[in-house]
Amino acid sequence: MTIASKPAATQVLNLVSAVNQALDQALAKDSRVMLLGEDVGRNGGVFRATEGLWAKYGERRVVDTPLAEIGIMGSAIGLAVSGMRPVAEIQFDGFLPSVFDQVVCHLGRIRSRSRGRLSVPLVLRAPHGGLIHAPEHHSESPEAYFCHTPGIKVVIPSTPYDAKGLLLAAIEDPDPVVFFEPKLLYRSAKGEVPTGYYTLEIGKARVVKEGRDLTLLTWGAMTVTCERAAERLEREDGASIEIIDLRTLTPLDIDAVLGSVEKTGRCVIAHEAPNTGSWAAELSALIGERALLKLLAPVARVGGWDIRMPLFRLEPYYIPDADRIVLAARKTLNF
Amino acid sequence: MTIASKPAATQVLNLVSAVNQALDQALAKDSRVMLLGEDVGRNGGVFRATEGLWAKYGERRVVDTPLAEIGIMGSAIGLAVSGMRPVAEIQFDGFLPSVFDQVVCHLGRIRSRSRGRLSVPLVLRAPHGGLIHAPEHHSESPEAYFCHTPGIKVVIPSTPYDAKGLLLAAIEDPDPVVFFEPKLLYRSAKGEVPTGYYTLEIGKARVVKEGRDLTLLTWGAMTVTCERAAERLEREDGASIEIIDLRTLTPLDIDAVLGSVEKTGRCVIAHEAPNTGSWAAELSALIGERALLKLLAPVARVGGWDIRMPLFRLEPYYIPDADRIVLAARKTLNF
Amino acid sequence: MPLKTVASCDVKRLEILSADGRLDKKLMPKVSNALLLTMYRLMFQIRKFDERAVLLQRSGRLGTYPMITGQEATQCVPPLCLQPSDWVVPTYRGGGVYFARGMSMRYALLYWAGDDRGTRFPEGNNDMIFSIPVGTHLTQVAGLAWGQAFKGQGGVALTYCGDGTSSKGDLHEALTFAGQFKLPAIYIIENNGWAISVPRSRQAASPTLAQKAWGYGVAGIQVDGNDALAVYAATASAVARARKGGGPTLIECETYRMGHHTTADDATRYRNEKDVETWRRKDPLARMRTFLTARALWDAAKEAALAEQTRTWIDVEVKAYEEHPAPNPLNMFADNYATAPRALIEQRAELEELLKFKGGARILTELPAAEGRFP
Amino acid sequence: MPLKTVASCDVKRLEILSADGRLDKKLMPKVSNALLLTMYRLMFQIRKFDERAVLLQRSGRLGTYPMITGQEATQCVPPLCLQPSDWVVPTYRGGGVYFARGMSMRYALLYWAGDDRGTRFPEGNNDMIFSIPVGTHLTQVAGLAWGQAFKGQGGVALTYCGDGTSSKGDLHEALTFAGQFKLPAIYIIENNGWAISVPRSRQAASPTLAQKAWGYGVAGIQVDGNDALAVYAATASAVARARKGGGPTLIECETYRMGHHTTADDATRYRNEKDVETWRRKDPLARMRTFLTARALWDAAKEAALAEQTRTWIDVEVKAYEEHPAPNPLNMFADNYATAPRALIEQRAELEELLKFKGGARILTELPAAEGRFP
Ligand SMILES: Cc1ncc(C[n+]2csc(CCOP(=O)(O)OP(=O)(O)O)c2C)c(N)n1
Ligand SMILES: Cc1ncc(C[n+]2csc(CCOP(=O)(O)OP(=O)(O)O)c2C)c(N)n1
Ligand SMILES: [Mg+2]
Ligand SMILES: [Mg+2]
Repeated sequence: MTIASKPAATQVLNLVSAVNQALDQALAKDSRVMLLGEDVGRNGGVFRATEGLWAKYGERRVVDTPLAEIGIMGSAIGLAVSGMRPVAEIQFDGFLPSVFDQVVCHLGRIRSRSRGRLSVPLVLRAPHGGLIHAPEHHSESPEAYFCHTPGIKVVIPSTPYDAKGLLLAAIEDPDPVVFFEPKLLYRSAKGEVPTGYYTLEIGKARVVKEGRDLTLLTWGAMTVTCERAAERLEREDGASIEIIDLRTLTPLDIDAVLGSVEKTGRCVIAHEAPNTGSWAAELSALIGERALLKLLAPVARVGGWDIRMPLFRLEPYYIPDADRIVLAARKTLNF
Repeated sequence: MTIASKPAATQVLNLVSAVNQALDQALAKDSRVMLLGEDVGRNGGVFRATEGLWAKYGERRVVDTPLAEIGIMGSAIGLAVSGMRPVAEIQFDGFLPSVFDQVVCHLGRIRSRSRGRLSVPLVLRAPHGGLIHAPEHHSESPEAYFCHTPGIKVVIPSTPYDAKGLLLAAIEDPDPVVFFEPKLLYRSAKGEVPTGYYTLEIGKARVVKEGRDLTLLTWGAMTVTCERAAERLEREDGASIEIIDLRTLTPLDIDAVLGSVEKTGRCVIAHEAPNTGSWAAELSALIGERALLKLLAPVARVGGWDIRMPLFRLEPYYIPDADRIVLAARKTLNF
Repeated sequence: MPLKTVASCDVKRLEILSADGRLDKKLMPKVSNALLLTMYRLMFQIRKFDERAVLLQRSGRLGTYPMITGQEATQCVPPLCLQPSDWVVPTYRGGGVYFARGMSMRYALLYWAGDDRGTRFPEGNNDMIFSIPVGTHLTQVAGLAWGQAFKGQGGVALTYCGDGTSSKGDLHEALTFAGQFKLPAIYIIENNGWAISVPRSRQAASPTLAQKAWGYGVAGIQVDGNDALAVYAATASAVARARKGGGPTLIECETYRMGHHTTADDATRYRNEKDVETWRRKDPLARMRTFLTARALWDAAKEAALAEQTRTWIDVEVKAYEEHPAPNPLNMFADNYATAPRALIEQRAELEELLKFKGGARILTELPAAEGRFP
Repeated sequence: MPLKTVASCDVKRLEILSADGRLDKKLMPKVSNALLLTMYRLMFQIRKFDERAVLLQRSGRLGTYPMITGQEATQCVPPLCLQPSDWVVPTYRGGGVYFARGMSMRYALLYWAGDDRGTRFPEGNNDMIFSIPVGTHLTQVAGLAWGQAFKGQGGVALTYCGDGTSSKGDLHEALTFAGQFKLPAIYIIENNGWAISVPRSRQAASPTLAQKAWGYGVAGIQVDGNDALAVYAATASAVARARKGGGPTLIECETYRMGHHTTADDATRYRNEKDVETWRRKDPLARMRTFLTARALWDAAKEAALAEQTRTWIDVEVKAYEEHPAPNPLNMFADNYATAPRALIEQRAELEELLKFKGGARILTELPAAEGRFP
């Protein structure tokens, strides 16, 4: 793990508090930083990610916007081009499609289109993933749409420590960063977090645990599911499992991916999105292209089904659980 | 090739005329069919795909809409739900992102969300791909975004015969079909087309030519580029090349793909989109999952670079040409 | 011709029954006593239902639920101007709309319990489920209305959106289409003062939302949304005009969200209890009761009987809701396409395999039969 | 309080210099003679440039090109109300806007020849390239204006969109933000009567587009867009108000697209030559010339001199444009990120390999040096 400067003092935070602290410290450090989105101000965000910041930094810098996502995204782009460092929030993953037009046509293109004269140093924050018993469109994992779009970076932490360090790095980044926050982990993921300001390098995967027999490649809340699956595989199957949490989806840490898969020869990719055309497809393709001769079994993908996600009562059967990962891993181990 | 009914009489048409004839015959056959879009009426479409239809069927059924893509897409969905068979045109591929919200949140979900009570039998037509010397956003290949979205079908013909038969099938289809028309081929692709009404089965690939040593897997205008590359590989390298034109991207004709690759053991996938996260990634992943032991070399992908496409003077260096395919095929043949 | 006026607009506001139950007789629409009583009954019942739903959620027997209280007139009355074959698309807060359309409320509960089987409307009704991404249905409703125009039988489409949602570009494109093609569409903006924590004043900086209509050549009016008679009069005349080919109407119903945004929200974080008090005095039910009582259509005994009948009805609905067995997970694969493609057949088999892995081979026979069409 | 008016609006139209060159003295803005002459010169030169660009395209020396003719006043005048540090974003038809901002027109030609090196504006200017997906810049301009507000130095952002584009939801969300946050933004709707083949009447069914402003609490006005003085007066007052924190303005400039949509279009397929004739009599240059001549600021000799000077200028620009060598294909990899990620380094190397495959090892040294920052 790369740490620009890791201060000594730490405290135990959950993921949403780590996000909150990152935003707080960014606002304190850089007067160009501002937050905008629906309910991010007085209400502190529907997940409380921006709690307290409106009172602390005022409504000029922590802005409750009208309910208009193109307005949020487009004006954030304009603000960034004009020299600010906006952090825009889209309230739920499922409402991101309304900003695709700005994302696909502009977000990652303005630097190149202007031949380097203009840039768009903004962060687009959005919760990610399912299993919080919320209505349709509140459990989506739309990362593949963003990863296919040139000119942007896509980050998704799964620990409080990574969340804070990567969010501060994203805000410092001279290019647009889409920052997904696994909402299942907002309160359940807890960990030691340095109290001071620090950044983690974007583009570096994290080895969650080392292993010899099979690589579980994953990101977001599925990291925790993979840990559960790995435990069981080690206990019941005596297999040694390596888990890689990508943390950054683009630019991809290809060295970490290939390093692990070349070592284990077996790989299962676990994620929440509809599997067809997902980011797992790209990973599988890359591994096939670059490590074919090291593969002892086909790279397996465990993802959501290629259907509309059912309402939340059946969500646990849509989003892969540890059982599904165990099943896929066993097939891969026994290939 | 599956033909519901192939009448004897044929004529030589180019691809845009085949599209025009399909629309004409659909309007004549089924009073629920209507066309809507920008400039599709009096002007006959900017590519002349709807030429003559406004005069023939009147402005109630061939509708020039306001310049508002969400309006076009959303009202087409409403029309389809209410029993019509709308064929909506988005004038260029590059303007499709503005309808992603409707596509991702609704188009493929309404049938399932309503538990089969409502359906959305519409066709979304859009030109596809590059190399026509047009401005930015006029040369895009956004199929990956659609293929990752459940509940819809994605079709892209590369011959006039396929264009007419598949478009008529799309209009008859009880589910939403995104119908891409390779704009480079609108006038350059010519071929025999039955004069009468016929449909081709959606979901079936076409073997453009058979071969033993390597499979070129492709779709859209790149099919023609692959033909050129294959010719050269056969001439200069003495290799026997098979070309598969997918024609339908989802649902995928997996049998055709695996059948060919299992035979040749070598595969190059050629397409125009930014390569990372493209539909080629899914194809490569599927081949790796299901035919690993038959592979004699890694599956190679030849696609656009992961950058904003440059303005048209440099487009030929962005979109793969026969040279790039030849290079990749040689590496694959010599692996 | 120097600086001249080229277009002018007055936006009107309609109020018929004042907060204290006084009637503006000149504006009173033609409504039978029976219909007046229906309005009151629907509003009464949906309020009680709303209260029970919140209790269910608070005791862990229901998922997150969006409260209706305060908005009963805006929700229950417009459907009374419609035929079953007219299209209706409310918002997620529109339980009162569905109820007035005849929905069996056990299904509303089932829906908010995260069960797809809750998406179920009366046979023969053209009801559509709301869109969770707010506003995305607005252009679809233009299409539904357009479909009605094609049928040529005088059908209309009526829909709602919130004050917050009125800021979405979707409304702009929907009204552009509706105005341009003179579609038989009625757009009701259910202005309840809030979009979660964001007040109405944080949306468009215009004094009314109704005035937006002018920009599209669409008829627009503001209505006291807590006044059932005004809501009725405005909707009925909009529907009548639409049926005759007179085109669309935008109706801003000014009402108030008396509760939290949903059970997951805490409105005390962002709003003043005093404002809520002000609006409590404008209650749509109270004024209707006063009015009906003055007309001798209502009395305490009738109120008590209705309360009793409502309790029983709610008990029945809650029981029916809770008696639904857990859905078969395989249901999710039904009805994604008219005919499921090969990939879904494979994936459904994979889910079967998973179910067996979890619950043993017998699990598939123990689950309720899978519902829906597959493949 | 029954049916009462709760909001009212009059939309004004501003005309100062009539089609036959007569002036409404009361409305004449304060403009120096020098500035009047600048307006005329800019309009004259851009028209000649436009004519040459079409000729270049017709002879295969330029790509598809969107014609400006008829819209010179709407395009060339508003920039004269601005500072270089104010943001300006025209449409793809906005060559006259860029020209009035000081753009070297060889780059405009280069751009329409499909060369990214044509995206080049004067150093120090806050000009942004138009958005090809029409309307998608409108919310961005709200952000640019917001950025100006943060800087607090009285800067503004000015942008254009077409009459067709006014139907896009983007305008709705942009004006909602601009009105809500009182942003120093000026939105000009360049209503030239057509969106390719679709007439203005096929967009919003409202008599004016200016009246949309009212729905957002934004100031709105319609202007004779062929009247340079009216365009100037309206823009100057909007800019002055914005600089003082008075918020945004929507200006509808009614003008006419005299040519085809672009060189790829054939307007005779869908419109009547008579309508074009009507508008020819409202030409923005002719009336300005009449006016200047009446004021003794202009005469035939000056006109001839300007024509000569313009010819020379265009020749120089065309020559400079055509002397650009073919760009190095490797340019496309520059400036996609501040620092190119590994994947782009690999891909650029692949493109180098391809170039060598095509042209031999020497090709890379024969190409002009790659431009831009990489990695
Ligand atoms: C496009 C979109 N953005 C954000 C949300 C999250 N959200 C749900 S309800 C709501 C407020 C809606 O306010 P309003 O339109 O006034 O309706 P109300 O809740 O008051 O009935 C928001 C922001 C959403 N559902 N859809
Ligand atoms: C979002 C989008 N849809 C469609 C197009 C294709 N298109 C290019 S110009 C144009 C007409 C624009 O009309 P208007 O806004 O009036 O501008 P004008 O060309 O008259 O200057 C259309 C439909 C586009 N560029 N962007
Ligand atoms: Mg509201
Ligand atoms: Mg126009």
